[in-house]
Amino acid sequence: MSLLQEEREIILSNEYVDNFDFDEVAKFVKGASKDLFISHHFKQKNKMLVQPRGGFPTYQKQFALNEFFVKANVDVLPLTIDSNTRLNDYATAKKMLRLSEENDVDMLNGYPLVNHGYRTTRKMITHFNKPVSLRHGTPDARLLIETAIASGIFEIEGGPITYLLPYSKNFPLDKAFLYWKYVERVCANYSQLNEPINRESFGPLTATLVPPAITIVIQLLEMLLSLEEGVKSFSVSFSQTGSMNQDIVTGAVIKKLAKYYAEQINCADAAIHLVYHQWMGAFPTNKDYAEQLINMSTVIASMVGADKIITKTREEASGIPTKEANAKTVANTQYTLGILNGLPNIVDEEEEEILTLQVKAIMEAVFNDPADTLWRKVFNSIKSGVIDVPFSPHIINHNKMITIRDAKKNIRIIKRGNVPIPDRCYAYDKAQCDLTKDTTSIVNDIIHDIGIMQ
Amino acid sequence: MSLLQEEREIILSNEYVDNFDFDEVAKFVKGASKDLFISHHFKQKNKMLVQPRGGFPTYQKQFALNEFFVKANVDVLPLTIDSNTRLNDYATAKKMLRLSEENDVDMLNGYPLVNHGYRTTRKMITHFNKPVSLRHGTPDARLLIETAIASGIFEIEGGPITYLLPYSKNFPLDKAFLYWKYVERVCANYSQLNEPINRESFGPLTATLVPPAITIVIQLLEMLLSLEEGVKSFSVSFSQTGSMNQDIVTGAVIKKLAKYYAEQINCADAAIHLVYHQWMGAFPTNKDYAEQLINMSTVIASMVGADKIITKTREEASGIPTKEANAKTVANTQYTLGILNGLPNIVDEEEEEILTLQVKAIMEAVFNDPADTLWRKVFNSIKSGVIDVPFSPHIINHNKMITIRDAKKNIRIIKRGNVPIPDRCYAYDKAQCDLTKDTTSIVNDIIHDIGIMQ
Amino acid sequence: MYIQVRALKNMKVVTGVVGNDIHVVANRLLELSLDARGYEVFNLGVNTYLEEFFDAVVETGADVLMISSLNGEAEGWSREVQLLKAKYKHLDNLIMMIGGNLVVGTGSAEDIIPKYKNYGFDIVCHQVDLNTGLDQLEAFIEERVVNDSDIKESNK
Amino acid sequence: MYIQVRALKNMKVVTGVVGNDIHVVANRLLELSLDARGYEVFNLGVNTYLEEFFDAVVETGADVLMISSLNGEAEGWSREVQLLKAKYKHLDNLIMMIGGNLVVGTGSAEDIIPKYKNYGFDIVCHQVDLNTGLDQLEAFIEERVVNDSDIKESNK
Ligand code: B12
Ligand code: B12
Repeated sequence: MSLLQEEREIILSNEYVDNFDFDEVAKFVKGASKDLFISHHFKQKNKMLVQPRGGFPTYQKQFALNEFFVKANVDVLPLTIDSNTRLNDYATAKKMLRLSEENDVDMLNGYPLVNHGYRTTRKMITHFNKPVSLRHGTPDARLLIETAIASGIFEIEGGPITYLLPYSKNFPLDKAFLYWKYVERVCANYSQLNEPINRESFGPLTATLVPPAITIVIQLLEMLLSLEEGVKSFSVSFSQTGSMNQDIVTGAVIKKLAKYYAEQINCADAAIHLVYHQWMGAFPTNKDYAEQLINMSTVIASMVGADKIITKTREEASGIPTKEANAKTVANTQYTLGILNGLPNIVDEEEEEILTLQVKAIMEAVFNDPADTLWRKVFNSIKSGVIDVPFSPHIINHNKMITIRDAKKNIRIIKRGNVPIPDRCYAYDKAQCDLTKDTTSIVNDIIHDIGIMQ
Repeated sequence: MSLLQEEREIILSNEYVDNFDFDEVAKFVKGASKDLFISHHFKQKNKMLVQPRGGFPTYQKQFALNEFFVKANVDVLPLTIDSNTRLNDYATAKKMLRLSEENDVDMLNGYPLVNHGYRTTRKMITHFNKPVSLRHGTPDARLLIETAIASGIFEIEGGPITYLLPYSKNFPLDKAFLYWKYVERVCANYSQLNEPINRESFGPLTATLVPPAITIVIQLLEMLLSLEEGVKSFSVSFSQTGSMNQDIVTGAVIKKLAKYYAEQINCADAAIHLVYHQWMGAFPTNKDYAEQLINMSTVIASMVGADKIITKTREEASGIPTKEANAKTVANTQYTLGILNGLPNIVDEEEEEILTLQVKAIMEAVFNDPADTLWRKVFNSIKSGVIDVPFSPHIINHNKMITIRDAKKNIRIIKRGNVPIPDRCYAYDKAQCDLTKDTTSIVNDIIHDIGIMQ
Repeated sequence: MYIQVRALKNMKVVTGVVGNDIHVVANRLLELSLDARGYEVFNLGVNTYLEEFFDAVVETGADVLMISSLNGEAEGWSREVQLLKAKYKHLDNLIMMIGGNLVVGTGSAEDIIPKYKNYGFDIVCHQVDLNTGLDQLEAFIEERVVNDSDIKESNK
Repeated sequence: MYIQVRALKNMKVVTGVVGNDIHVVANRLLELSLDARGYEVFNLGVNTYLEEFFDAVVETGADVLMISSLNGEAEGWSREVQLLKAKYKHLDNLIMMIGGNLVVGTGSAEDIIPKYKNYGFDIVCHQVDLNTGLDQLEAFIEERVVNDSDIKESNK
């Protein structure tokens, strides 16, 4: 028995998991409908796939949500996991699930997949026969991902960097790398049985003034860490920056460089997709305005040429959206994609060049780290501030980089910290901004820049 | 007394007009607040002006509508005229106005400006102190425009072609040219007293598969006819075509050529503005979808670089919009303009060249008509089909040009009729389309092409 | 009795938009579609009054009168159809068809179709796509031919 | 009695986001803003529990404790403030400030401010912009200095 298989058996012999039948699961994946694989839809697609967000504790409620989404013509169903499960606290999840079922009130903010188990969940997934995307936020997602794939969920979001730096204050990053390594390998192995399992990175990060260079570097690194383990279908992603042009440039550069770096490690055979998140930052409280913002995000996603879009709702600024609001966004987004035609071909060579230079310089610095494996190089680079995510709450993050918007609302780096932004690019970025102001005015500008959509 | 002044006195000695005090009106215009002049706002503006549509019969209701618009942060107020007034039937308008006032039910589909008179209407206009745009559809608008300007309405929409070919079956076109000549001269004369009166052409025409070349030619000709008479501020306009790229190209070409042709007649000193109409064709009946379409129109207007946008409402497919729906569009459009940043610079040289060649060829054919004045040349060109507006109901229009959408939803000319589209351009347009289909399929395509937003 | 039915391909159709309606788009498509299907079309365009329609039918010897209405005016005009038609002779075989948006606001086909059949229309297409409507016309004509042959047979 | 009040420019501030809240954006802006205004800042970041706040105040000898909360958790924690503070000595002159979104869902400042003052906060900023909040702090400090001089005067 391989080392991995040994590890799998240990992980799956969990008191909250009922007997995991490896052979049956393998047979299931082998024979599963192609329609369940988002990787299959990406291959066939002639339109951008639309995916909302959402998860409820009970089977019934989750089923009802899915029915609602299907009626609204969804392309990809979400399955958002509750926060106890994210912290591997299956005991609490179990208790809260029982309370939710008994009292018809939601005691969890998502679907406790491990407690429901794969045998039950698979019924729902195969019933709808639509690809499902797993949204969690779990540093140690090993058990969760095994259960997900056994259930027929063939897209797994997250990654050791993107699920840690925005979501956690002090979960050990090195551990996260190892746990995700396991996830990648499991995904890679199952990918050999049928269409590939798709892995997706979480590009929005903190959704707050993250400069495209940082987003792209992290997307590329999580992609490489995944392809290294044998994953054959991967989605890089980012969220609306606030400048249409910066979005388009970011999309162009990330597509080009994903291909380039995949080739560098001899993984040109992997399919790389682009996912765009509707505005992830501070939303307007006016719900009509929120809808304008959402529609505009869809238009920009089309101009970026995304393969999939992940939607928000008009209720973002107030609370967890109702299924009605959620389905409404899906229907509206589909309509918009249908009527938006004659997209112009937009190339901004100068911006693309600057961004490419920034990304390549940081990537080079990461690769030059003396550590023996890629994940250790990445780990060291985060520790040393070569990678620095603005507004990350994690203690390992440097927080020395400062960004601001220029007059056109492009995010620009005005303090690079330890990030090896080449001098020319740094000068370019700073030249776009008015830095003659005093610090208080600049802080006011930053506050304003964060709230541009409000 | 000049000939024009004699004509003015005859026109204004109408039994439905109470004594018109020329001197007082001139003094009023001379001293009027700059804020009432849209030409002044265009000069000062750093944002796209937002203007809705709307008109109610009674003073009270029109006042209430305006209050609503102002609350929604409108830039330009509309004043839409009822259809009796449009047909110079002031007797019926008077009766219906009285009925509307007595019974609190709207018996007219707009504001009967002539019956209200300028003394009353001016109170409303000066009260709100916002620029007002007159929307009518009147072939003989001489009395209407005198009354409008005396009321403080300093933007006049329409023109001899754009208010005839889409709106009428058999009103004599030559008469319309002469009536509009009067309007231009009155506008030109008043323009000398204060900021210029702005004239605006109605670019949407039939809003149905009108190819940009035809739209632009008609815009340019109405502009020239207006500038010839001394107008110093003019807005060319067009409505969303259905292809983002075609809109952008149309905007670029119309701006360039308006400047060019104005210079040709030594009117480079006139200010030329660009107005964009949100989608004017068949609307979706689903009101949520209608809102998506409206938002998308706003985004495209920004990419086109319009100086003003004229809005639709979510109720377009059902009936005359409530003031709530109307105000909602205004607020949403303003919000969208505020958050839409980082517009890319888009140039499609090939499409611009083709379109420019088409327009110049038609313009040349018009100028080459042997008639002595421009309006007669234009008149003859319409009669002979050199200018041919798809889907015009007017008997003078040739209806020999056939257009269709290509795969990117650009409107293409597949039968040119008598319109002198240069061979190269004609071949280009046809090459974009699949013309191997049989006629029934092509008709089906056209039906589909008209309904693309539904 | 032998009733003459022209071959579909040579049938004459008078069409137009009734009343003060200038929405011409559907009318143009109708003409294109009828042309393509081989009918001989006399299109009176928008803004056409009932008398004009019947006059044109008589003048051209049309087989089909196909009225269009978009802005809800149709019902007002249609009430007068029977009365007016009765004034003209030899219109018994005229196929009468109406289509478009046949009410002000919204209404259901179940209510609308019988009403318009009572007004004297053979085929009523409320918010029905053009080509679907023309398919209905062809089906109607073929059925008539069959019925007519039946009549011919039984008269032998 | 002479109460020492550090010059504004040298004041020490302990700040952070209370509870399990990881929304760090406002917290970062706060640090930048405090820095810019010349305070000496000890930022405990997100995910900070009450004890950690008070421990830090004692360790650093801070003049101001500035708590932030975004996800509605604040009220739960604030009920324990008085009790906990009482356990520490020499915190009588500590200026206690809280800001952010101080309720789950929506609520009005009129209801919220008195409540939080009862919990022991001197300055309460519900959905108040950062810089407006810091202006309030400065006004509060200056007022205190004046009051203190008054006390000094009257003690002469
Ligand atoms: C384009 C348009 C215009 C253009 C018309 C250009 C022209 N000359 O045709 C312009 C801008 C000039 C215009 C002017 C006006 N319009 Co207009 N216009 C429209 C709009 C946006 C689309 C209409 C259209 O072309 N649809 C596309 C065609 C292909 O579809 P269709 O007409 O519905 O026909 C389909 C079917 O009904 C069927 N069909 C039709 N006839 C027949 C016949 C047979 C036999 C069969 C089988 C089938 C069939 O086939 C077609 C394809 O499937 C509609 C709103 C909307 N629907 O979104 C308003 C609308 C129709 N207009 C309206 C009004 C009020 C006006 C004006 C009076 C005022 C104004 N807004 O300025 C003027 C003057 C009109 C007049 N005197 O009649 C109202 C009508 C309200 C009502 N139902 O009572 C509408 C609904 C807009 C609104 N909400 O106010 N309009
Ligand atoms: C960006 C964001 C995220 C980012 C956060 C990145 C990060 N680490 O900071 C990411 C994507 C990671 C995220 C994650 C989550 N989020 Co979140 N997030 C948001 C979002 C969109 C914007 C928040 C923001 O940054 N605003 C900008 C800052 C500058 O404004 P502010 O925080 O409101 O602060 C202002 C004032 O309050 C004041 N202020 C604040 N503190 C103080 C202190 C003092 C002394 C003073 C004077 C003033 C002051 O100054 C600021 C500027 O004026 C909001 C929704 C929205 N508002 O649109 C949801 C939102 C806050 N998130 C929410 C949730 C539920 C979560 C998650 C639990 C689940 C999920 N969606 O994945 C997770 C985990 C969060 C956790 N454990 O706490 C909910 C909270 C519901 C509630 N109120 O109870 C919201 C409302 C979204 C929603 N509708 O579901 N989120």
